Amino acid sequence: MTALAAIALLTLAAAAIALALRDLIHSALLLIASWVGIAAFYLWAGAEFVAFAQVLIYVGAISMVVLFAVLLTRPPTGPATREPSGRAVPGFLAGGAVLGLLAGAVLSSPLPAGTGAAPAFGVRELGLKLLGPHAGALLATAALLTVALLGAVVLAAARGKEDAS
Amino acid sequence: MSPLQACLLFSSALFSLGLIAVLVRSNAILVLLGVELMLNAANLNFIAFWRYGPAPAEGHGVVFVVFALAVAAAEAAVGLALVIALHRHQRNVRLGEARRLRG
Amino acid sequence: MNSWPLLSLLVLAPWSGAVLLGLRPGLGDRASRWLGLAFSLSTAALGAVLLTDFDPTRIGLQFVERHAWIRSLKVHYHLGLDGLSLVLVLLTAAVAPAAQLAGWGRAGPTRVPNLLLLFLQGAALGVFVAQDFVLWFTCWELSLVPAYFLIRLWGGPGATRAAYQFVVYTIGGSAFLLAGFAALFAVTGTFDFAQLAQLGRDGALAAQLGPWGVRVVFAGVLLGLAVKVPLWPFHTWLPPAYAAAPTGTVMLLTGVLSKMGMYGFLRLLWPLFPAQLQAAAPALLALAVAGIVLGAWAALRQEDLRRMLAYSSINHLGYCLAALFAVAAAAGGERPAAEAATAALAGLVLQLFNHGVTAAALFLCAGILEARAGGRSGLGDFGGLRATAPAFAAFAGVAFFASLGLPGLSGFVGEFLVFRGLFGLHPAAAVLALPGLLATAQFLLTAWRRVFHGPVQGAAADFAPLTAAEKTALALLTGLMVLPGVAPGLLTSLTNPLVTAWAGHLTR
Amino acid sequence: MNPPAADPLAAGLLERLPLLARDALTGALPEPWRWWANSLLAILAIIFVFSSLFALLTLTERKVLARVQNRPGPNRAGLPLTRFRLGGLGQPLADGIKMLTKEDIVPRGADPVLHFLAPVVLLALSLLTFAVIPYGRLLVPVELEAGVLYFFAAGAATELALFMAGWASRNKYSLLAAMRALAQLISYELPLLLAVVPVVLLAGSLSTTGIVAAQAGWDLGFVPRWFILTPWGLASFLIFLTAALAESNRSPFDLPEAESELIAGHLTEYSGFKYALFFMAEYLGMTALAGLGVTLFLGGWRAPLPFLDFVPSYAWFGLKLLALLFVFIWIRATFPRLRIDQLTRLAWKFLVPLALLNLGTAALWALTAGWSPALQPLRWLGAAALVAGPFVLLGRGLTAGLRPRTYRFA
Amino acid sequence: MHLPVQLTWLIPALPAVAAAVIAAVPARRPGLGAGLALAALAGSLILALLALAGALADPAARLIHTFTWFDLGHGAIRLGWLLDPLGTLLAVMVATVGLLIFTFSLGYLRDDPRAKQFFCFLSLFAGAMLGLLLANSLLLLFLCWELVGLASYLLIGFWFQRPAAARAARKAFITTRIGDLGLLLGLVWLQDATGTLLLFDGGRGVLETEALGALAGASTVGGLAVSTAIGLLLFCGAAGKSGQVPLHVWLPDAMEGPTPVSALIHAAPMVAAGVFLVARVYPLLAADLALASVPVHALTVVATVGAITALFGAAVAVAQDDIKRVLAFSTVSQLGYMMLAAGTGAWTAAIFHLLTHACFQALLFLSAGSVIHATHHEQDIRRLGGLRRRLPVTCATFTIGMMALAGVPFLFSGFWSKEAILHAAHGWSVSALPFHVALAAVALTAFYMTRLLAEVFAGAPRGHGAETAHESPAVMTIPLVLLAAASIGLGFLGTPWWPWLQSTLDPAFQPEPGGAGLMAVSIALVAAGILAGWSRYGRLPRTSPEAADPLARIVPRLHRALAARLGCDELYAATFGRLCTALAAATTALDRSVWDGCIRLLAQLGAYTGLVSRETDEDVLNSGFNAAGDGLRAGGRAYSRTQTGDAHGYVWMLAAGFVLVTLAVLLGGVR
Repeated sequence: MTALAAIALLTLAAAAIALALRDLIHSALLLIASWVGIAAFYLWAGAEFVAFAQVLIYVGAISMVVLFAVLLTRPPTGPATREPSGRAVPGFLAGGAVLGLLAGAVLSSPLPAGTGAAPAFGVRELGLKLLGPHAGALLATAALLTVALLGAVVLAAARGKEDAS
Repeated sequence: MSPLQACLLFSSALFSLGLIAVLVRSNAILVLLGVELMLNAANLNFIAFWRYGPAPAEGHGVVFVVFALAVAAAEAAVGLALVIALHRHQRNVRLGEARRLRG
Repeated sequence: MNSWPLLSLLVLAPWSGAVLLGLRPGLGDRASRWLGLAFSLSTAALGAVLLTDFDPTRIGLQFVERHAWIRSLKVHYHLGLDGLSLVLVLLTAAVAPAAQLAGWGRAGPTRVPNLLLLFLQGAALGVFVAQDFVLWFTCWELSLVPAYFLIRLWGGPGATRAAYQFVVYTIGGSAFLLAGFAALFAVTGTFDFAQLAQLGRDGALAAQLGPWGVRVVFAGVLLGLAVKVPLWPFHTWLPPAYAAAPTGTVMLLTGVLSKMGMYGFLRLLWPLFPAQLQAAAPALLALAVAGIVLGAWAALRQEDLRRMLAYSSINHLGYCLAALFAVAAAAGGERPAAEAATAALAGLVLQLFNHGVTAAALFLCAGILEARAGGRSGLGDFGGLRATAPAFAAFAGVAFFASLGLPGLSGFVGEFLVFRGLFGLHPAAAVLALPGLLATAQFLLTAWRRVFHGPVQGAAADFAPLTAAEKTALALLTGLMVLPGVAPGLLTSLTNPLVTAWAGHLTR
Repeated sequence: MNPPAADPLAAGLLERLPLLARDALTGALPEPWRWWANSLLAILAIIFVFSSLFALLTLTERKVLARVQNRPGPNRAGLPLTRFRLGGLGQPLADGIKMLTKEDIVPRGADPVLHFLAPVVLLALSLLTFAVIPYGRLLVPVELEAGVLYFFAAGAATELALFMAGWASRNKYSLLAAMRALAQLISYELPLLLAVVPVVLLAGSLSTTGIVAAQAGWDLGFVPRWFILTPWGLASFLIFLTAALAESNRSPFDLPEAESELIAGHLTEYSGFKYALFFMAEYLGMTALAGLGVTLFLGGWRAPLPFLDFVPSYAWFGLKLLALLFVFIWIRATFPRLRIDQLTRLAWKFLVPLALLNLGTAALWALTAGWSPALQPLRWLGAAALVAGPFVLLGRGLTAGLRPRTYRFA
Repeated sequence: MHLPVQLTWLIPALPAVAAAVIAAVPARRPGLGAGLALAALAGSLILALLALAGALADPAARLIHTFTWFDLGHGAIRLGWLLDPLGTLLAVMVATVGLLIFTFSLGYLRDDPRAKQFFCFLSLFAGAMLGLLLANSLLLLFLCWELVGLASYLLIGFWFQRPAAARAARKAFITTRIGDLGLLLGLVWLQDATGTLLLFDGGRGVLETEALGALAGASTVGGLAVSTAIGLLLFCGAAGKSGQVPLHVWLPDAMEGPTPVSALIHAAPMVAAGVFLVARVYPLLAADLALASVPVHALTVVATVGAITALFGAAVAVAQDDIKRVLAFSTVSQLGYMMLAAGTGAWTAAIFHLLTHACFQALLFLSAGSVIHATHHEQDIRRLGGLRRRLPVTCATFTIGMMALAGVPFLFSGFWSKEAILHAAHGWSVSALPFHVALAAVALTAFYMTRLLAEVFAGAPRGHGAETAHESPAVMTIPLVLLAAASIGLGFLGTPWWPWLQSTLDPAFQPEPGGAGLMAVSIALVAAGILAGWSRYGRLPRTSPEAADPLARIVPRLHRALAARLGCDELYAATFGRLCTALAAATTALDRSVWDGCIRLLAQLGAYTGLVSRETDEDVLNSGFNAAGDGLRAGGRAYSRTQTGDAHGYVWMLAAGFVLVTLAVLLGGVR
């Protein structure tokens, strides 16, 4: 339980600071750190494959994309000047309301007391599951990924004259 | 406070942080990252329920998370491509100014 | 052999021919002619097969095919054949090829007309063998569609109006027919003729429909059929339609379609509403006799050969109607001469076949005349044709005298039996019908004299010799006029048991 | 270093020597603490062995390059403060001292946190990858079910460190170099993974020990069942080799730090100890990849011939590792540097499709495993053809446009 | 050697088949057709003779052979053949006379291209006639009866190019058809009453006592006995065919056909059919004699009609100028005689007269034919004359024929048969009128025959044809000579002293005593007639074609009336003709106005309802739908305003929505 608390604390802290920071790169990197925290949680929960997959996908790939995006969209002049957006208060209000609601729901609802034992669901079982009942979904996801890849390239690719930047 | 409840609290906190990020920040990339956070919170829930849920051997949670990861990756890629396209279009990525898709 | 669905084949062969012709727009004239003929001959072939397997002594339906068609409405694809249907099928088998051959001489497109003729033939066959009302009525209406187009597109002068009146008039009539049977279905829950006939015979129909209900339904069905035959007052569509229709079509119209009306009376009206028919029979008999007499007299007055022949058709069909109504009227009457009723009915069936062939032959001759006179078929347009075209005159002569009812030819036996029956059941009607016979002789011989006798004049001068197709068609029909005349046994043997049964159980 | 489950071969004394030593040191501690102590010992052992290997490696590389270029290579630095040159054996020590004593310059505009953090993260991640490689029958640091996946997960994070280095030095050129390095790394990560998948397919498990177990036994009495000795295995090994070179920015693919291009690429702003760390991390990465290559393709700690079993397993592993490293250096000595577009074209147009086809061949190989012995030669020939064919065709595709250059002297 | 009754059908079949073959054979050689026809008729003559021998062997026996034509109901329609003296005798007569006429027409039509067709029709006629004579069933009789009518139509209209011939043929057929309808009705009635149409069927036949009794017993409309009514209907057919008064109009016009046809049809066989029918069904006609209460007996009607026709025929013949018309009307009057004889009970005398009449009338017609042939188709006696020297043989045969017809006593057959008839008429109990009429007719016949003889052969030739006339070839004169011999010889068959013929025909025949006085009266009348005729036309022969007829000078108006055949044709045309056209006009008018009118009315109704429904559609339904459409569009626009384009706004709404929903679920306690 203490490990869980540590992981939770670290991840939440990283996420919270990331939101507060001005510098995009730093907030991005901190968010990547929070993703690593989540991977740690998965490890703690015993889902090794998912943890390594999370690291491989988020820290390996998505972080790169995010950082590239941040670089590509930096304004020509220095760091972005920040004008206070009027939305801070309602944002926090809504976030707080949702948090309170969820927490209330979690605490009040009778959740099933799980056995707590480490479930025997390793890579082999996952492999069988994926290629068994969920083979269709797997293929669909493969197709989705390819299409997303191509779509992203097309969207982001500079088209002719108007990509002035 | 069972471990499951702890995990759920952790994920709801993460979820609301993501939501706040989306609502507060004006930069499109951070909004996207906020969404990414909310997605991860959801995955977190799945693994929690898998771990402490009634039938861990089934592994539905894990399978779902695997697929969710893949989809999230695709979503992130397309989202950021959109942001780049948006940037090319309006020189900055302040979401507030991207109002062209009006009713 | 009877394991094969013969009746379905019978009906579908011409239709498949029509579809085949339809699918090949590029087909040349020669090919479509031969195809058309081949498919219409299919009926003759199948007819022969039916004839060999047909057992006249069995009264009920033979070669029965019954499959569920529309389950919700308890409608069955029910085909069956008895003596009467077989005779009419043979009639179609004879007239249809002749109708196809009639179109060979004519210029202009032949693919579509042949297609429509085949379609018409199929529909007619459908009517004769269908034993379920929905199937029967479909074929009944389907026969109108090709007829309309044939008249409308390839008809002579005034074709449009004639075709329009012909179709609307007939469809108007059959609308009542349909309404009637819809009511019947609503009450009895079945469309099958045999079951309806059973209900009709033991009065269940009248009970279920209520006294007025059954009369209204009877009137509706009667009107639908009367228009088709046609019964006298409803005949005004016939002369213009027959005058305007192209040769092949009018042969089928008069040869087969009018028989469908009569068949309707025998298959639908009489078995289903014996009591009502008997009640209305005297009035109907009067109409029938009027049809005979007035039909003949009107023919006397006609200048145009086709109109004259049209009225002669009405006259001849008048005999059939008179015979039927006489038998129906006498059903309960005090002179239940079963023998007379049998004679009348046998005469009726024979008359149907004979008139079909004779009328077809006559219209074929009219068509041949028209083809050589540039479309004109007035009696004044010809003269002395016997000199310039003796062969044609001979064929036409046989047709004219058969229609006249000369013994030795088919017309006489039918008429004699009808008169025999009519006199036995209703002497007054027979006597009243006599002038009709005389008038028939008059107008036919006048027409014959004006066209064939006298000095050679008008279009008779340069009369082209008969083409091979026309010769075969005429020979076929002439054969069918002489054969039944000399040996009526061929036909009566088929229907005699059936007719005796009808007469027997009716006038008991 | 928990020993594998009841290993059928009652290991020989030499085999169990390292474990005996470890138990000697930590035997007395109570359970929870003993596990921590054992882990700590394992980590220290790995760091000591491989950092010393790094030092040797720097030397051997310069020696081998020299010999290849027909020159002696560093032979001046020997034992410190003595005249014994020992053929340059002291060179690494000298370099090390140089690196440590040099001034560590941090550019003014740089982002101090990231600037410092970059090498640390890179080194940490490289070290992480060593946890999974089975050095001997009993010497497996961490027994993970998804060992190979862990290895690549850790490897993937190195790109992040590179980015940090590039970005933190606030220098246009280093950022550009970082970008190009990232492009190269990302392009070659795909073939690397795809090359490994057939092995996992045939071995039937993601854990490294499982893979080594799958390569047990000998064919025809003396030919070991290593994966490299199968047609698809050879193809996968070659792809793995190329991708590994690219991943560790070595030789033909060392564009990012190529002197003639962008000075030291993303390392221009680093000096002194941080530069040493980068340098060390690079070499460790190379060694880790080589170790994985040995495990996957060369039968890990298995002896090549049956009668050589008496030799301890970790010895075989060491020999194969050194052999592979020598191949790395040898390739660096011979192949010219590739341009960025040739590099990416090689990755995307040659390696990736080839790897995919190879995956197919491997699958077929797995399917036809059950054929009767009479058909085995046909199976081998078929697989060989399926491998050779694409190699030649795709290869011709690569060199399609190139014509021998004609130099015209002015 | 007798002909078995089963083979009877051969007699009529031979000529009929010959007719078919001739029609089928292509017209390569005209002679072939004629030869075939002659051979066939000769064959059937021989068979007829054999049959006659068989019948004569046992006159009382009814040799019948019946066969089923087709089965109807439980029974069947059966036809049959009958060999009895009456039928076979007449068959022989028809065959012989037919043969002679065939040979005559060989010469007569040698140069006519359509001779083949002529012989085809002739043999068809012969076949039908023979069939009619030998039929045992009235239905078969009627069949042949109609075919005979067809043959006569074809023969009369042989030269169909001439409109007069075509019209005459049609008239002949229609008039006989009217009679046939009566016959048909009679047949139908008979079948209905007795169930069969067979004459003799082993007791069940129509003419057998059992059926006759039933028929006589039943009475029908007007109190008439059923047998009388049927008898009269059958007599209608006979009257039509034999040209009795009301239906005689077609006979004179039938002269339009070639002369052999006139001979064949009007001299002997065809017209005789009517008399034969009366003779055949005599028992039926006589069935009602026994009944007292019956208003009229069939035979009375027959007799009166016969008498009237005889007188009428003779009177009109006197004033005719066409050689063939005179002979036609003489035939009509002779037929009247036969009917009169039958009517007065002596049907055997009628048959005897029929036989003799067949010979001399055929002779007269053929002689006339030879005259016409010789004078190149000149038929008007006013332009003939003086042919005595030019056509010696024809003149001789014509004179013999005239003598026989007039009834010159003793030598000529006409006298004996006419004597028998007068004798029967005299003995008739019902009324003496027929007897007196007969006597008058005898005188008149003698008068107009002498007139004809004188006009044609005496005096000088008055026309071009007459001048250039020359004797006909042998093939035509030989039959004339044969017929002349027959006209003389045949008389002796039935003389009062040796009535062989009558007794063979009717076994129950008893000769009437005391005919001598009657014979003297008739001889006197004949002599008077001849003398009167010779005095008017013989002594001072006509000088020029236009010269007025001596009789016209005496009784001009009567002569003109008689010349115009007492206006029968005009009367019929005026009455029936106009009635028919009027009726036809009425029906077509009825059709066009009444029935078409109803249809047009319905069509109008349809159009009107169409109009009404279009109007209601236009302003009631459509407007409603349009309003609904507008409402929807407004709602749509209102909703679209919520889409502000601000992404944050959307997320905020999402969050708010989520909160509300979860609160509702939690607080609502929905499980």
